[in-house]
Amino acid sequence: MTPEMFRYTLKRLWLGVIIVSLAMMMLFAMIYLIPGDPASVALGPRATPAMVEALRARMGLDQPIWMQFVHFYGSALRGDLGTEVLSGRPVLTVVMEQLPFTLALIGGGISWSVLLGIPLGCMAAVKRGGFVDRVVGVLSVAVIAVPSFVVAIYSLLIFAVALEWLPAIGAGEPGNLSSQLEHLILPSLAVGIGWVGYIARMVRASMLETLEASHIRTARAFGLTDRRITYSYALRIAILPTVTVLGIGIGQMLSSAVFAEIVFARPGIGKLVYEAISVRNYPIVTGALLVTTILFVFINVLADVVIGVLDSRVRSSFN
Amino acid sequence: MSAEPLLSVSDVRVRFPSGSSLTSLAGKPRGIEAVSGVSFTLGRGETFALVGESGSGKTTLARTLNGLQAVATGSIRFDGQHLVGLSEAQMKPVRGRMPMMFQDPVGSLSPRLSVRLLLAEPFVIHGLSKRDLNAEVARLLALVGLPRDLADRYPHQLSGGQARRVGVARAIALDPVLVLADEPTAGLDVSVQGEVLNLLNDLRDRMGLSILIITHNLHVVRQIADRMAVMYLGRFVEQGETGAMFRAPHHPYTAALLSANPEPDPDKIHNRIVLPAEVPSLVARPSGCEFHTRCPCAQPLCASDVPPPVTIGASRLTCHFPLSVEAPAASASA
Amino acid sequence: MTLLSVKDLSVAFHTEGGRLEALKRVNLTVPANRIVGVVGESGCGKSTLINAILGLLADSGEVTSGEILFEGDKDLTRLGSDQMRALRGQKIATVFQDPMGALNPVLSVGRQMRDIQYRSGLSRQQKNERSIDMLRKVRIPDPERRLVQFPHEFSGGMKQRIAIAMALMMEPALLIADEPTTALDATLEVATIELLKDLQRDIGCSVLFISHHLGVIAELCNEMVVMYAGEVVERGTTHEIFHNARHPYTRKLLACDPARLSRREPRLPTIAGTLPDLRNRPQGCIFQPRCELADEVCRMAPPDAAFEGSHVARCWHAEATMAGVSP
Amino acid sequence: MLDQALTDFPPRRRERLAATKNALKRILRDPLGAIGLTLVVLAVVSAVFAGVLTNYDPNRISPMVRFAPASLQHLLGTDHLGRDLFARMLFGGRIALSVAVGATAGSLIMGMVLGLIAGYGPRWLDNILLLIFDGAKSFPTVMLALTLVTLSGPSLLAVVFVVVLVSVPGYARIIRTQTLVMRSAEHVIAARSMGASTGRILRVHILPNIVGPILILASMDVPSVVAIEAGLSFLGLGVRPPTASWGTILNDGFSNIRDSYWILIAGGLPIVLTTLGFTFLGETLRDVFDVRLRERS
Repeated sequence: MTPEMFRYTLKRLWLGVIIVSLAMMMLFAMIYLIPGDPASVALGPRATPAMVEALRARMGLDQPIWMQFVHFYGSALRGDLGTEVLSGRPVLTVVMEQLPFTLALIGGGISWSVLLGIPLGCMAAVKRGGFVDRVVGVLSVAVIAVPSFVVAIYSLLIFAVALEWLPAIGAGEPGNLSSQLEHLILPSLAVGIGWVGYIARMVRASMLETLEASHIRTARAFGLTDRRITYSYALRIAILPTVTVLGIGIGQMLSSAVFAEIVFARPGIGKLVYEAISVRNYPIVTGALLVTTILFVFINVLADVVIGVLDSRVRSSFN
Repeated sequence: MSAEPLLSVSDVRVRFPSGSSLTSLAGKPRGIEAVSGVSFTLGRGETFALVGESGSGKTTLARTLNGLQAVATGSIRFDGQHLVGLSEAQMKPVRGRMPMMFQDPVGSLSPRLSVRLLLAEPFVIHGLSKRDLNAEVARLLALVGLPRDLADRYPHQLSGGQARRVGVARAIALDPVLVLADEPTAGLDVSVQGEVLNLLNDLRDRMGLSILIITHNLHVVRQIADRMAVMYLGRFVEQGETGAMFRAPHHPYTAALLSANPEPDPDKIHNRIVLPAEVPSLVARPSGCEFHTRCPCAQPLCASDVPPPVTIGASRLTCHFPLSVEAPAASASA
Repeated sequence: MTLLSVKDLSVAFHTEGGRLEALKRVNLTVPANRIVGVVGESGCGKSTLINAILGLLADSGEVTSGEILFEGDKDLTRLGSDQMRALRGQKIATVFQDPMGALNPVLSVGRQMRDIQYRSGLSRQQKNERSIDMLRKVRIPDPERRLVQFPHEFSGGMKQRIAIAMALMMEPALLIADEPTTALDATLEVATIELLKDLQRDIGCSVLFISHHLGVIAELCNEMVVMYAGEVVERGTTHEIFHNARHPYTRKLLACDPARLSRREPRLPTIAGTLPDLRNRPQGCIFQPRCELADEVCRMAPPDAAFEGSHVARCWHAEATMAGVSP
Repeated sequence: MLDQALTDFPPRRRERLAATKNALKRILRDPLGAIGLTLVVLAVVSAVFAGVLTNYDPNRISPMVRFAPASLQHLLGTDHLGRDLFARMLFGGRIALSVAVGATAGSLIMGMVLGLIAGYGPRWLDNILLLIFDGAKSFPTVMLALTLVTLSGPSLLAVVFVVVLVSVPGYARIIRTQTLVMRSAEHVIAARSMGASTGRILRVHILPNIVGPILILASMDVPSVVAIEAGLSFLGLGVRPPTASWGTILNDGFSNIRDSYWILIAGGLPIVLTTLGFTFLGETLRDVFDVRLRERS
């Protein structure tokens, strides 16, 4: 790693830390501002005022706001996101148990979108106006438009319930990889299919733009082969926006994953939170939000670092 | 020409902040000096040209005069009024009398406004919309020699020359006394360039305008400017009367610029002063005479001491070893 | 010996507004070891001419007639894309106008210089050495270190010199330079011209130099071609054209250049009228709507009138202009 | 002052009309545009005239006709409570579209104000706003929505609030970038040099040049708002039952997935058609109006 790259990475990480703190501040402000008291939410409508008061004191809600914030921030920094109301287990442990399932689901979604999206986009751009281009053009718009949970429900209906090709619920037997993969196909497709379209379009558009650039004309004028021009001169630039967008995409796939987990009854953060909501297990909900937010921010940092490796202009223009 | 010059600029400096926002928050006003101690005067009805390589601070200086760029130190006096430190509101009437013309003929016109609205804009901005704007627009179009039906076109429907004329018309809408013309012929073909320059000359003769023109085309300077200044790294290295400077440049940089001007005559024998290396960065200005890194006549003294101002004839310059009248570069001028 | 000869070349584009004749019956020759300038105002077809020679016309463009003979026997308009590609970079190299965009921004300069030597069969090490030699030739200081840097780390003038180094690396027979100095400051412009002159002498290639700057053409070129609205209106040696222009457009163009005025003039000369619409060319002589000498005969297509040497002007009144007022 | 200028030069109405007609023609020429426009019109009309198009009360329970398949009586069949699904679908469209329009318009206006401030205001304010945008955008949308709805209790207002919260930073950032580009564009500097006030510069010289693309972008965001509303309602966190929403219909269908697939169709089909319609239309609008794309052809 060059010193320049190191400095850039460090700066980008630092910015990530600032953003996470800011997000925590906002989260805290929202909790505080929203009408509805966490303690009474947690206890439900039939709680007596005395019970609410007791829980408020236990959660520290009777302290002044700045104290609450310092407490909230300080314990989050120590990895203490509170304890689950029912079982008394630490929230972080509970969330972390579920995280791998969600990550696997998102990983599946990314694999679909990258493995299908990039080649399709390239093919469409290179043979502009051809058959592939037109089919990819319409299909990609269509899959972007339809919400992922609708895709999830319908794919469950068609492939699992009606045709019975693939399992409907669960994450597969523990330790049995092929069973787990089988269970992953439908949910990850539901999570990733919109992104297949999105990435295909994006690669196509930025590829077309890059192919018009004057340095590509220079490369042509030097007699480089079309293959080399397309794949090592143009795609290298055209891929850059895709990397950034994938970073953001992971955040949106996280949203889709929540639905996919609920629809396919898969373990994971989404299902955890959904179940927590129904029993008003409020620390789990905020804890999961915090963990996923941090995850999302640092994935974006990672995406930016990757961009920095691929494109030296970004490194030197940062700041 | 009245006793007091129309515009007098004295020791003006303009700084751009640089570095990250964090360091500027830390209270360290680092920055680069884009215009560095410039002084000159401009008389009524006079045309003054600024020349220099890109990045020498010409455009920044013009924008500063117009109040688009804050002055760090120095004073600007225009038509008996001090301009430094004026608020936007106080500056507004001044801007009506000292309009600017911009480099990009089409790009300097707001893309969603028709020519009619573009030409009416100066009146609307200056609270004169009670006038018969249609008549004003027609008058301006006639003044710059454009057909009336052009009023309903949009900038992207104009040719470069037409857009430039609209720019000129906008500049002279409020009967100004001084026009700041930043590269008014950039990007225009030579045949159109002549039209625009003739138009500016006409207006000067008819309306008694003063013109400050920025250009890198020295032949244009020779044709229309009365006096000129050569800028290098934000400073005036030499200023004087145009004819005299072309005949006998005294600063080696002026001489080099004049000689670096290919002439359309294949039989011409060039006595060229080729400048080595590239223009130094404003962040790391050279010591002493800032031109010494590229100067063909540099001596040890030039690297250590800042040259004092010198006056030779009508020219003022900053150089330790000014060229004599019989400089080799003199042959480069026609 | 003639290296390149363009004969009666016409190129048309299909646009929304109809067929646009961008080049019409263009004739020009580039002799071996000579520098030929192409001069003209915007819209005169200079870029189309280059793209036609390089076989890089846009999809909507088409050569409708004529031929482009290279090295005597190869007609570039008829070569297949593979044969054409074999020539590009090897026999015909190009330097484009925009130094900022000419190099790939995400690849190091060294990588790009190695890539264009892919047909040489040299080792990576040898390719790098050649690149360093070329960079030194175009006066890039410290070329060994510079090789691993990226384009954005160079100034505009340096980038243009790198582009020239790349173009000349394979010692092409023909260098096409498309306004390579237009985006540069005057001091850099003359330095680049001097450099081009030196390198041309060293390598012994021919150069087709496109510019709208008459001074640069006068200084650099042995022969020149004047284009107007897609036609070559006049061609000959630089000397003949600057001193003895036959075509009214050429004479007007020369007169317009303020550099040609020895005195300060109250009014600068201009050319009245505007460029014709190339979708709807005027009948006969292309310059006739703007020409003061135009008469009935100009409504018919003018001949290419030949004069001493290689001097040709496409005008009915070329003889008369000669007798007329001097520029 | 602009208004004054405009009254002095009334824009020729006939020309505007002709331009609109021309644009419409160009949208319809593209098959995708024609499909998109048809679907959008269909969605809007069916939501507005829901009461006219069906005689059924969407919430009336008829235990006698539970799980009835599609028939002339019940165009889309009935659900587990015997409610007419066609009626529920039509009334669900009202919820979906009003949330979509309301939330999008709200986010657009807020995003525009914040973006203009960030782009044209002082640099320190820009830096602070940028950090806030980044902070707000760093929450995964659905997780944030779940948290907020948990705290405030399920309601339509909460859904709108979530949508505004997650989409404002996006709009604001785009407007900021465009404003920054415009700010240093020569025509804006020219306007400043003439003495134009900041308000006039923003109104006359900047906003008109960025508002078009942003509106198109917003029309392409309508599908995701529809998705958020339907999604939260599906989870029982948006519209409270028994109110009909496409999401609650889907939920009813999902609970009875092995008994009757038609409930899923009544809930899913309108979502698919509406989102496709808006996306196709937005795409075509962009192709028709994006000056950059047009210049290239």
